[in-house]
This record gives sequence, structure tokens and C-alpha cells, in this order.
Amino acid sequence: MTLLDLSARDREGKAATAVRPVWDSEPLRYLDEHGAPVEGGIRPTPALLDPGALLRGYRALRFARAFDTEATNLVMQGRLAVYPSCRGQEACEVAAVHALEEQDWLLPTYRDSAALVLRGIPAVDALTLLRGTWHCGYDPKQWRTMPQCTPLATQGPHAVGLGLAAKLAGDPAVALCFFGDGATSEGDFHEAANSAAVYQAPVVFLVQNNQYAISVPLHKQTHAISLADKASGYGMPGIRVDGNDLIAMNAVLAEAVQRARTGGGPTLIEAVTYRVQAHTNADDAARYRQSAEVEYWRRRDPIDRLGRYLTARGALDAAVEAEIDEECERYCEQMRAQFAEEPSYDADEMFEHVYDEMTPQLKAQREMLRAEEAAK
Amino acid sequence: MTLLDLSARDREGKAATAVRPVWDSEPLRYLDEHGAPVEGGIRPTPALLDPGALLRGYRALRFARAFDTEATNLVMQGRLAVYPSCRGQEACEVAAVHALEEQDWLLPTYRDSAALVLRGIPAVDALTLLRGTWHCGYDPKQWRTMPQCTPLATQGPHAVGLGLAAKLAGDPAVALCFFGDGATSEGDFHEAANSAAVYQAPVVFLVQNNQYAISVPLHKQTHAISLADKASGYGMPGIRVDGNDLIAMNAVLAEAVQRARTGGGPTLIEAVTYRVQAHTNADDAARYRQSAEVEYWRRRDPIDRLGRYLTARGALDAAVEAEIDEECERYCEQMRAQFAEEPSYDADEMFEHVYDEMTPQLKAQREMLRAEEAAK
Amino acid sequence: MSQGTEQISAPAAPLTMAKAINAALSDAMAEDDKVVVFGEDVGALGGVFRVTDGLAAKFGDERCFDTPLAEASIMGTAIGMAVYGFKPVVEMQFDAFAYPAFEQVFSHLAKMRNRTRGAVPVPVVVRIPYGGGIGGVEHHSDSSESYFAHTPGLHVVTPATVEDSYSLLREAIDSPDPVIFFEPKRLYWSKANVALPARTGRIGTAAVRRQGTHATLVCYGQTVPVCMAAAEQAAKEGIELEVLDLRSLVPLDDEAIESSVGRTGRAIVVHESVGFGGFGAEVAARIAERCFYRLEAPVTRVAGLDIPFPPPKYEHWYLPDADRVLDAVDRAMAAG
Amino acid sequence: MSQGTEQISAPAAPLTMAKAINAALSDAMAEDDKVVVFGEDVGALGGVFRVTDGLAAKFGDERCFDTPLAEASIMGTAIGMAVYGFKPVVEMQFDAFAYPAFEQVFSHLAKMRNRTRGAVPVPVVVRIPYGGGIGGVEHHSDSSESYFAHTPGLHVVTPATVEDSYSLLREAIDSPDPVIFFEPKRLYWSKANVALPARTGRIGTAAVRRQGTHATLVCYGQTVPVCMAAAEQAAKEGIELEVLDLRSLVPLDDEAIESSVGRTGRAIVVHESVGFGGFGAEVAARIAERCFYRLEAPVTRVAGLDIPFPPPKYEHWYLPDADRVLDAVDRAMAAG
Ligand SMILES: Cc1ncc(C[n+]2csc(CCOP(=O)(O)OP(=O)(O)O)c2C)c(N)n1
Ligand SMILES: Cc1ncc(C[n+]2csc(CCOP(=O)(O)OP(=O)(O)O)c2C)c(N)n1
Ligand SMILES: [Mg+2]
Ligand SMILES: [Mg+2]
Repeated sequence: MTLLDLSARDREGKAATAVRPVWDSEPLRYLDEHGAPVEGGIRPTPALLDPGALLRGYRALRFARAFDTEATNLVMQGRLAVYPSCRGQEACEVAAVHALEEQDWLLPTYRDSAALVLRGIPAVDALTLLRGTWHCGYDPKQWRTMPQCTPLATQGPHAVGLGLAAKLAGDPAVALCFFGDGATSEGDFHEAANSAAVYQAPVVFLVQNNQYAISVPLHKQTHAISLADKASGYGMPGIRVDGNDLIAMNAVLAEAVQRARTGGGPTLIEAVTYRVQAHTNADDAARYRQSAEVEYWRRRDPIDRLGRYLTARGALDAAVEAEIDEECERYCEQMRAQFAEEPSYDADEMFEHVYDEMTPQLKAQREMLRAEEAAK
Repeated sequence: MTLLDLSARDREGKAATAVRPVWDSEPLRYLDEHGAPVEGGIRPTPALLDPGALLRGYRALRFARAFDTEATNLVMQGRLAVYPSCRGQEACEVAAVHALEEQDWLLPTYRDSAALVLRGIPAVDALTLLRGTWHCGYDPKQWRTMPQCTPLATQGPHAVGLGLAAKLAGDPAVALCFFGDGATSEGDFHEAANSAAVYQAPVVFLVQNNQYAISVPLHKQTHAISLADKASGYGMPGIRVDGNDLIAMNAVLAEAVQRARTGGGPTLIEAVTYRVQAHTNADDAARYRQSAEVEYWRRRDPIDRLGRYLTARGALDAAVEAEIDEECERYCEQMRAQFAEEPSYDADEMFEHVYDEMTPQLKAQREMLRAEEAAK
Repeated sequence: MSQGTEQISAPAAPLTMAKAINAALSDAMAEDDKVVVFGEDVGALGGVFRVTDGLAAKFGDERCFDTPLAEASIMGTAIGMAVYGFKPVVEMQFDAFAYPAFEQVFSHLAKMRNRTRGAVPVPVVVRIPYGGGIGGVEHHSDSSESYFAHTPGLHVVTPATVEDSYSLLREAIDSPDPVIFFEPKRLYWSKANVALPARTGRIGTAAVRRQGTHATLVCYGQTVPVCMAAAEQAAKEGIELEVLDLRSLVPLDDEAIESSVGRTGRAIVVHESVGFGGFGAEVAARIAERCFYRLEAPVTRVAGLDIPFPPPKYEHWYLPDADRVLDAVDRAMAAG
Repeated sequence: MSQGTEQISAPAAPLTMAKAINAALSDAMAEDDKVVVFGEDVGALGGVFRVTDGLAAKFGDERCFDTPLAEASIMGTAIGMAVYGFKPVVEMQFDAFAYPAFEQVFSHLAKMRNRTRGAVPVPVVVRIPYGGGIGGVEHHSDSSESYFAHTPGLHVVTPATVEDSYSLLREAIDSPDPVIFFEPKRLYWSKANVALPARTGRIGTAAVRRQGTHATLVCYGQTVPVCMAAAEQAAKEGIELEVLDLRSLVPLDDEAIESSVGRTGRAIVVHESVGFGGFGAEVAARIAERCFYRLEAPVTRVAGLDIPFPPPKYEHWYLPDADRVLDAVDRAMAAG
């Protein structure tokens, strides 16, 4: 793969990884905001431009949007406790999931519910955390997907551990870890990135720079122009890519995953995107940003962009769109139905998973609670 | 000052700070290992080459070495609980202290006792921590010098706070913060550097890369070639300098302090040096490094190097050396005398500084202890 | 010192606890320009609970500002600023998000005065919204006061009433020592008719919220209204419970506790954080030791369960409520 | 389960606690190649206390390796590796240097099994050398067990004898749950004649180190030899003290405590960490509640002072010693 201009160097026995500084460059992209290939953009391999593959990507984007929209409806109907929307960031979600194979690990944040369903996790299980019915509703080992992480950047070291474990076990598995832009300010981000590079662990750090950490804009989060600039300090490649351009995202991620899988160590990717919705349904974005800004980014919508590209190439038409519409609607209907019923809760379960074997103290507390319930 | 090739840029309203990547460059230096100006080295201003100033620097180096040697003797005689030597790193200690004015703050680690005495703190007070007679033996506000910090990198955020406070107060004070190479792996280092850059706080981050964190060599601490590479990720200048070259150290620090003082924000400096002694007297360096390596670095001794330069220029001769010898010997004699006496300890003091006002619970505990002592 | 038996939520109340805390910050900032407020989202947004609403607009963004997302750095920056002469009031957005700042708190904030023989006090106030009952997902409902209370050098304070929330915060800002100020987030929207500026007594003093003779309910923060409700119910059955609101965990008002339990002879310690090794253990152990000869029943604790805080749908089982308190009261009354 | 009254330092002792722990690591690594050891300086150096001496040489640097200096990352890496199927045993170099890893411990290590309904256990062992008495400068003598014991999801264990140090570490490594393994650093060089591999009983069981009838000294880790010395002295005056070594703080062996104190009627809880809000409060509160009718004297605590751990020259005043324990015994004997 010669997608990126990685200037190989080897000095003092170090693996050749560092790349040209990215802070003075536009993010890498293939498509311009109107869905046309941009001049001087990246040159993906033919496989990455295969219309069938891209249509699959487009479907996934549409599906992610539909899921996100339905989840947003569900929270408004009180079916979810809270929902952090990924609207506008679907290309990151889709590219990340599509870049991985089954044996690879995904480390999502609270904002990456769409990635969970794209990975195949049933919506009820994926939304368990946000529904408030348990902390994590799927089996992370079955899906090679860690629980969604809320304490910011703390999933970074877990990705290092998973990657290092795979490396030590001799497995060709990769760990792909999501972060927000704000999370890059946390110590855990740094410790994880630095350790991953030292261990040359197969990890991809994917920062969705959606310009905000709740209300705090990027320029209060970093004084650098790009978050990918941090990579050189870790001695790893740092890539700044248009996070609303699925083709570019696919290309960049394919390369990073491949490098990780073949012993080339970690990569830091900054995907430049935008959080179109408020932080969560509980947030009031009008307090800290202008609607004109949101409009600017809506015009750079990842779905429209790829849709226009595919339409121009004859790979997408009204019939296919209708088909996708229907698929999405079916899925959402199913979601609505599933969330219409309240599951039953068993108070006993609170005590069952604290330890492998329940302690005598927990048994006593379970009895207390049972007695209380019986007395009601 | 045009000492360094800072390529100014201003994009998207950001202050112009980022510089060319340093990982592919030799550390900046003025003197080669034999004390001769190196070809293609930095070009310090005349003031920085003033023989009087340099002789003052040489004296300070000699003094630092004498102090460090005496402290090493004291620990062997059981007068100190532990001593982490800065032998070989004296140019960093001296340059840091000389770069500061009275109103500036210094943030030392456990290894920077020499910097404390260079700043004027009496040896008994400076060594209180390592003697075990109290945690910090000097008044940090009087000396504008924080207590020596042991939890690695945790002093970084304090430097940000001091710098930010000075900035908000409109004072032209700067905070200079020492770190070891190992400490750069800690989350607190990252959070401090990033925050300082965002606040454009007047802070100088001075990393003494002495190649080891106890037994762990640099290549297990970072996969980058230079620790200064981290700077670009923070959007601040990063400088890699020969930490055993006092002239280069002075030049680099003068510029960084000046930049901070005049609103130009923080700088990250990596001073490449070497820990000639074991981590502390309690450590056994033979377990993890070869003596040939130590020899290599002994030939790059910061004192010899400057000494030869000054001798060649006629600024230093045997008479001056003898004078310095005598000064140092007098100081060390005084130290020996001061440490020969055990001070008396007052158990009450343990309770006096926990809070401004002693809590009833602490008063009761003080009484208990008094009663115990009385019963003895 | 005591506030007597003020109603916790007065019916026609104009002031919420969130607003009272906001007023305390605003008044302190107006009085002393060394008081600065910073943290995540405290500026334009006014904090996720709107507690810092309007402060940036009123005092400018040098007095109230957003930080990068880095709690250790927020805490350490506050320490540095306090050393320089400022009085930082920092916000940790939620209880569990103060954990990354623990090293700064334990190794520096709590110890700086002592390390320097009193030369360097660090008057930092750390505001931490804490506790459950708001349907928060994991990491948003922890009660971490026990960690801090076990760490010498810190004051640990938590209001339960609107008036106290104002007053204790002002006291905290006035204090020359670091104060961990726990804000019971479930009570942010509780209301009371309060005339500001109110001062309800120094840090270190407890308040009897309701007088009683049969048993003492020792509580703080979120469990104070729970105990008040329990006491009201018990009163209907002729049991008069005294409700003692600690207000301050460190320093602890041993005298108030001893005087109350000495009279009633029975004590139930009620808090929301995990019971095992929790702050209630300290209170219970002290009572059991100091009131040994006056106790007519074992001191019992009603606390959070010894489990990670459960998901929203389960939290009603976790949270100590009036019924659970009354069960403990029944056991205490049956004894001795 | 109990180890009876084994001598804590046998006179002609060939094995130190440090060596026994080393042997436990080595044996566990030999038996199960999923066991990996990592941390700061644990490789070539063998750890600052030489506890991991020789492991890298014996098992290679994929099984025992130095990490970058980053405790949160060490902890988080261990979690990730455990999820993948390894059994990481990590070292925090000193007690206070575990603080930066607290968020990883509290928010993930302790909760992962529960968050995932049991699907993802994280069998990580965290070794923490703790406590004072070795003349360490600040931050090198903390006792942080109370923070961990208050955090559901963790087992908290600390050996006091050479045999237990081997056995409990093997149990910890075998455990499917995360175990915080506190190593009493002052006892690293204590010696005993021990035949390895020794197994002294499951995590969660206490051991009577000395039988007695007049009062029970409840202790763990570094205070066990202190209590043994106190008991020996008391015996000379005809007072027979029972010494109960908890071995495991979580789970706590309530039965053993109750059975002993139920018999003796008097309890003194002895530990080195700060007393206020410390683990001893939990033990004392439980005893006072559960043995209420059998107690002849108030349960007292002998613990570290409520101050930051003092400088080396002062630590003898801080550390609970046999005299301080005996003072408490005297008070207990005088009562009731
Ligand atoms: C350690 C920690 N501190 C604070 C928070 C509260 N918090 C939740 S989301 C958020 C903003 C995160 O911003 P970013 O990393 O950019 O991710 P985004 O929400 O934009 O996807 C904050 C401050 C948290 N979850 N964890
Ligand atoms: C948070 C923390 N972790 C671990 C330690 C133990 N420790 C003390 S010094 C040291 C090595 C530090 O290396 P470096 O930062 O390079 O500084 P140097 O000692 O070489 O000056 C370690 C691991 C500590 N003091 N603080
Ligand atoms: Mg964001
Ligand atoms: Mg070093």
C-alpha cells in the first residue's frame, strides 16, 4: 500500500514509523464536499473504490443514521435514559467496523452505539447501557467489543492490553480504540499511546474530532492545529483524515489496521468530523455554538457525499435508495417494538456478578432485599 | 534572539509556535566533547559567551559537583536517609537556576537538590527531605521553589497553575519545571504540557533525559527518537539540547524563559544528559548497565568540557581552579559540620500542620502521644 | 450553630440548591477577586448542572473558565494557583470523574501544608456533584466521600439543605485549608425560602434537623431528607427520632453525635455510599466506643449496598429509603 | 484453614518473605504460561525490592517485562490482557504510586465483571508494597488498603507470615477476580522455615496466630508481629491475648472475628493506616454491632495517626507498637 507518503527512516535501530508533520496539511480526503474526487487527494487502491464495496458502505451509513435517529426518538419517548448521538459521524463508525475482522477488538465510547449495531450486536443489547437496564448488554468476548467506555480515555490502556496480549499470543488480532477529541487531553490517552508505541502493540487509535467536548471547542482542548501531531511524540504515524469521507476513512484505516496486524505497531488517526446534535439529549448546544456552524457541517454530511459520488457513477439510484429506506424502516420498527416492552428486573442480579463467588456479606444483603420486597 | 530556527506560522488564529520536528536532528550544542566550539552548532549571543558569565557558570558547576559529592558522602555515613545524585547533570541544574529571576518559580524533583542550593537555599534545609527530618525544609514561598516532588510528573500541573496565576495576575513571572525522561510517560506530564499550551501559560518544561528511569532505559520509555518531539503535539516549541553543554543549555533556556515571560507561552526542552551514579545510593546499577556506557558519558562531562573551553580562552587557570577548590571545600566542611549534629524532633509538630486549626481529633491524638512519651 | 429544624423543601420555595450554590460562588467572586472558578464546561455552558451559570458572563473568562479535559491537571493547576495566592474553586463534573485527580489530591492537595511546615497552605475548594437517584448511567452516581475522609489534610463537607449549600460553600471558600465539597446532586432541584447571604455555622459543626428522644439518625447529604421522611413516619407511630445532619465529615462533630446518642441511646447511621469500609463505619465505630455505656441497642448502619452502583432501573433497590431506615429503627427499638 | 500459632520469625530461617513471594510468582509462571509479570523495574533489576528477581531471566522478557513509567497504563494494560485471557500480575512500585492508577482500578478493574453480567472477569493481581517502618521518605510509606477495601469488586489481601505470602499470592493468582495484594514491606526481610509450595487456606479466611481468652487483637499485615509481641508481653502479666490475623480484608472473615470476640468479650483492632475512616472502623463497627451483647468493653482501635505519614525520623511515633497496643488492652481490661 502506498496510500500515504510515509517517509521511512531508521536510526539507532528504531522501527521506521514517524511521518511528515501533519499539522500544516489539510486532512486527507478523496471526496470533496459535493461528492466529487478532490484534486490532489489520496489515491486509494482499486479495491477501495469497488462500487459493490462502496455501496455496502453507503448502506451501512444509511443504516447507522437510521439507528441513530431511532435511538434519538426512543430517548425522547423516555425509552432510553440518555442518548449521545453520532449523527454526522457515521463515516467514522462505519469505516472503523468495516476495517476490522472478526478476531479484532473494538473499543467503543458512549457515542459509538452505531458501531455496536454495525458490528452485529442486537440493538436492545447495544442500547442496554443507555436504556439503563444494565451497564453492558452484550457479551464483549462474543463480539470482540469492549463495553462502551464512559470515563474518558480509560479504554486506551485496555486497547494496549488487548493488542499486547494478541501480540504475545501470536494472534493476528488488532485492537481499534475510539476516542473523542476532548479525551486526547486526558493522561490515559497519552499513557496508552506511548505504551502502545513502546510495545509496538497492534493498536489503532481513532480520534473522532467532532470539534466539541460537550460545550468545549477544540481550541480550548489543544493549542496544536491537529490532534494527529501528537503521534510524532510517540514515534508512531499520525494521520489527519476527513472523517466525513468514507472512502478516505476506509483507506486510512485499512492501512493502519494492516500495519498493526503485520507487526508495524500502532497508528494515531484523527478523523475530522462534527457532532451535529447536542452532546446528548440532555444538553443545550445553543448555549455554546451558532447554528450557522452546524449548517456549515450539515453541508459536509458523510452520507450525502458518498451518495452523490455513487449516484454519479451509476451505482446508486432511486430504486436502491428505496430498498435501503425500507430495510432501515424495518429495522427501526423492530427496535420500536423491542423497546416498547419494559423488561423485568431481578434485584438478585445486582449481587451476582460482583465476584465469581458471592461473599457472605453480599448474600446477607441479598436476603435483606428479598425480605424487603416480600414485605411490600 | 534568533538562536533557533523557529518557523513562525499563523493559521486559524493560532499563535505561531510549532517548529520543525527535532527527532531527526542532533541535540543543539555549542561545545563538542573536547570543549571546542562545534561546527554548525548554535550561535549564542555575545552576552551568553561573556567570559565572566561563563566563569560564574563554571564555578556553579564545580559547586554543584562538590555539593553532590558531599551529599553522597553523607548518605554513606548514614547522615541522609537516601540520596539521588545529579552527578553528570550539573549543567542542567546550573542553567535552570541561572535562567531564572527572583520572582520566577522553580519546580524541582528529588534529583535536583543541587538546584536548590544553587538557588540559595541552605544545604541543611535543602536536604531536609533526604535527611528524613521533615518533608520539605525550606519555605517554598520565600525561595519561589516548590518542595522537591517525588510522585513523578505531578509537579507539572503545579507549574501550570503557578504560570497561569502569574499570567492572570499580570506578573512577569515564569515557572520552570524539571522532569526526568521516565516521567514523560506519565499522564500528568501530558496533561500539564497540553494545558500549559492551551492557557499559553509562562512555563518551561525542562526534561533531563539522563537515559534511565531507575533501571529502565529510554528506549523502553518512548518509541520516538526524541522526547522533544512531544512538543509539536501540544503546539509548542520543542528543543533537544545537549544537557552537558552549559553554553547551549544557557542559550536554550534563556530563549524559552524569555518567550514565556513575554507572553509566548510554554516550551518543552529535552536536555540530553546522563545519570552517572546509580539511581540512588540504594540502587545497584551494575544489574542493568555496562560500565563502558558510563565511561562513554564520563568523557562528556559537563564540567571538564566547559573547563577546557575556558582554559583555552585564558579565562580559567590553575589559580582560579585552586580558589574554586577552596571555596567548595569550605562549603563542604560546613555541610559536614551541620550534618554531624542530629537535630531534636518534636512529636507535637506532626499534628501542627495538618490543618490551619488543629481538629479536636488531632488534639486528642497529640495528648495520647504526650502521655506515652511521659510514661517512658 | 444549629439550624434547628428548618424544612428541607419548603412548599413555595423560590431558591433551588443549584441556584444557592451559584449564588455562593457569585458572591464569593464579587467579594474577593482571587476567587476563580474552573473546570470542564463551567464557562459558556454554565456546567452540566448549570451551577456555574452566568459566572463567566459576569466575571469574565479569566475568573471562570473551561479547562482541557484533564482532571489531574485541573487539580494540579488549582494547587499551583493556590500556592501563588489565588483561591481556586474547581468542579469535577461527576463523582467518578474525580478519580483521575486522586493522586493530586492524596499526594499534594492534602499534604502540601504539612509537607511545608505550614508555609504553603492550599485553599482549594473541590466541588463534586455526587450520589445517585437521578437515573444516571454507570460512573454518574458514585459516592466517593469515604476515600477523601480517610485522607488527612482535607476537609470534607456536604450540605443537605439549600441554606447550608450556600453557607458551607462560602465557609469552604473562606477556609485556609483544602475542602472537598460534595454536592448532593439529587437535591440540586430541592427548594427552600432562604434569605441570602446565609451563614449557618462553621465547618466542623453538625446540625440537629429534628429533635427526638428514642433514637438518633446520623446522616448527611442525600440521606438527610430520607431520614426526615423516616422520622415523620415514625412519629406517626409514636417513635420520636432525632435527625442529626453531620454537614461536615472532616472535621467530625463528635460532640454533637455524642450528645445526641448519649440522650437517645440508639443510633442508626445512614449514608448512600457503599457501606463496607464506608464513612458510616467510622461514625458507627466512634459511637460504639464513646457511648458504649449509654447504648441500648447496637449501632446499625443503613448504607448503599456493597456493589458497584447499579444501573438506573435498579437504583431504587440500592438507595437507602425511609422504609429501610425504619426497619433499622425497628430493630434498634426491639433491642435492649 | 488456620495456621495455628506458627512463629512469625523463626530463628534459623532460610526464607525471607521477599523470596517466598518471588517463589510464588515463579511457581505460578511455571505452571501457567498465561501468568505474566510486569511493572516498573521488574525486569533486569528484579524490582526495587528484588521481589521479581530472576523472573525475566528464567521466563523471558515476554513473561516478565518493564513498562513505561505510567501506572494508569500499567493497570489498564493488565485489564486488557486479562480480558484477552492472560493472568497479569502487576507491581505498583510503592503504595503512593498506585494512586495514579485509581481510576482504572475503581472504574474498570473492580467493575468489569459486574458491568458485563459476569461475561468478562478480570483476574488481575496488583502487588503493592505498603506501609512504613523502613525509613522511607514521603510517599513511600502509605497504607492505602482502606481505599480498595471500600471498592466492591476487589479482593484485598495481605499476608503477615512468610508462608502466607507464598500461599495467598498463589491463591490470588488462581482467583478469577481481581486481587489487590498488599505486601507489608517492613516484613520483606522477615524469615521463616517454610516448605514450599505451601497452601494455608483460601482468600477470605482469617487465622488465629495465638490463642487467648482475655481479649482479641484483630490485625493484618505489618501489625501482626506487633500484636504477637504485645501478646507475649501481656502473657507475662497473666493476660492471654488472642491474635487474629485477618489475611483477607475483602472478603472479611466475619465468622472468625465473631467467634473469637464472642469468646473473649474484648476487641482491639490494630492497623497501621490512618485510623480515621480506615479499615479498622469497619472491623470495629461490625464487632460492636454483631457482638453487642457479648462485649465487656468498648471495641477500641489502635491505628496510624490521622496525619500524613511522617518523615523517617518521626515514624516511630506514628507506627502502632506493642506498647500502644498494650495501653489499649489495659483500657479494655479495666472496663466492664
Ligand atoms: C474522566 C472523565 N471526565 C469527565 C467526563 C464527563 N464527560 C462525558 S463526555 C465529555 C466530553 C467528551 O468529549 P470528547 O472526548 O470530544 O467526546 P465526544 O463526546 O465529543 O464524542 C465529558 C467531559 C467523563 N465521562 N470522564
Ligand atoms: C508516580 C510514581 N511512580 C513511581 C515512582 C518511583 N520512582 C521514583 S524515581 C523513578 C524513576 C524516575 O525516572 P526519571 O523520570 O527518568 O527521573 P530520574 O530519576 O532519572 O531523574 C521511579 C520509577 C514515583 N516516584 N512516582
Ligand atoms: Mg468531541
Ligand atoms: Mg531519568
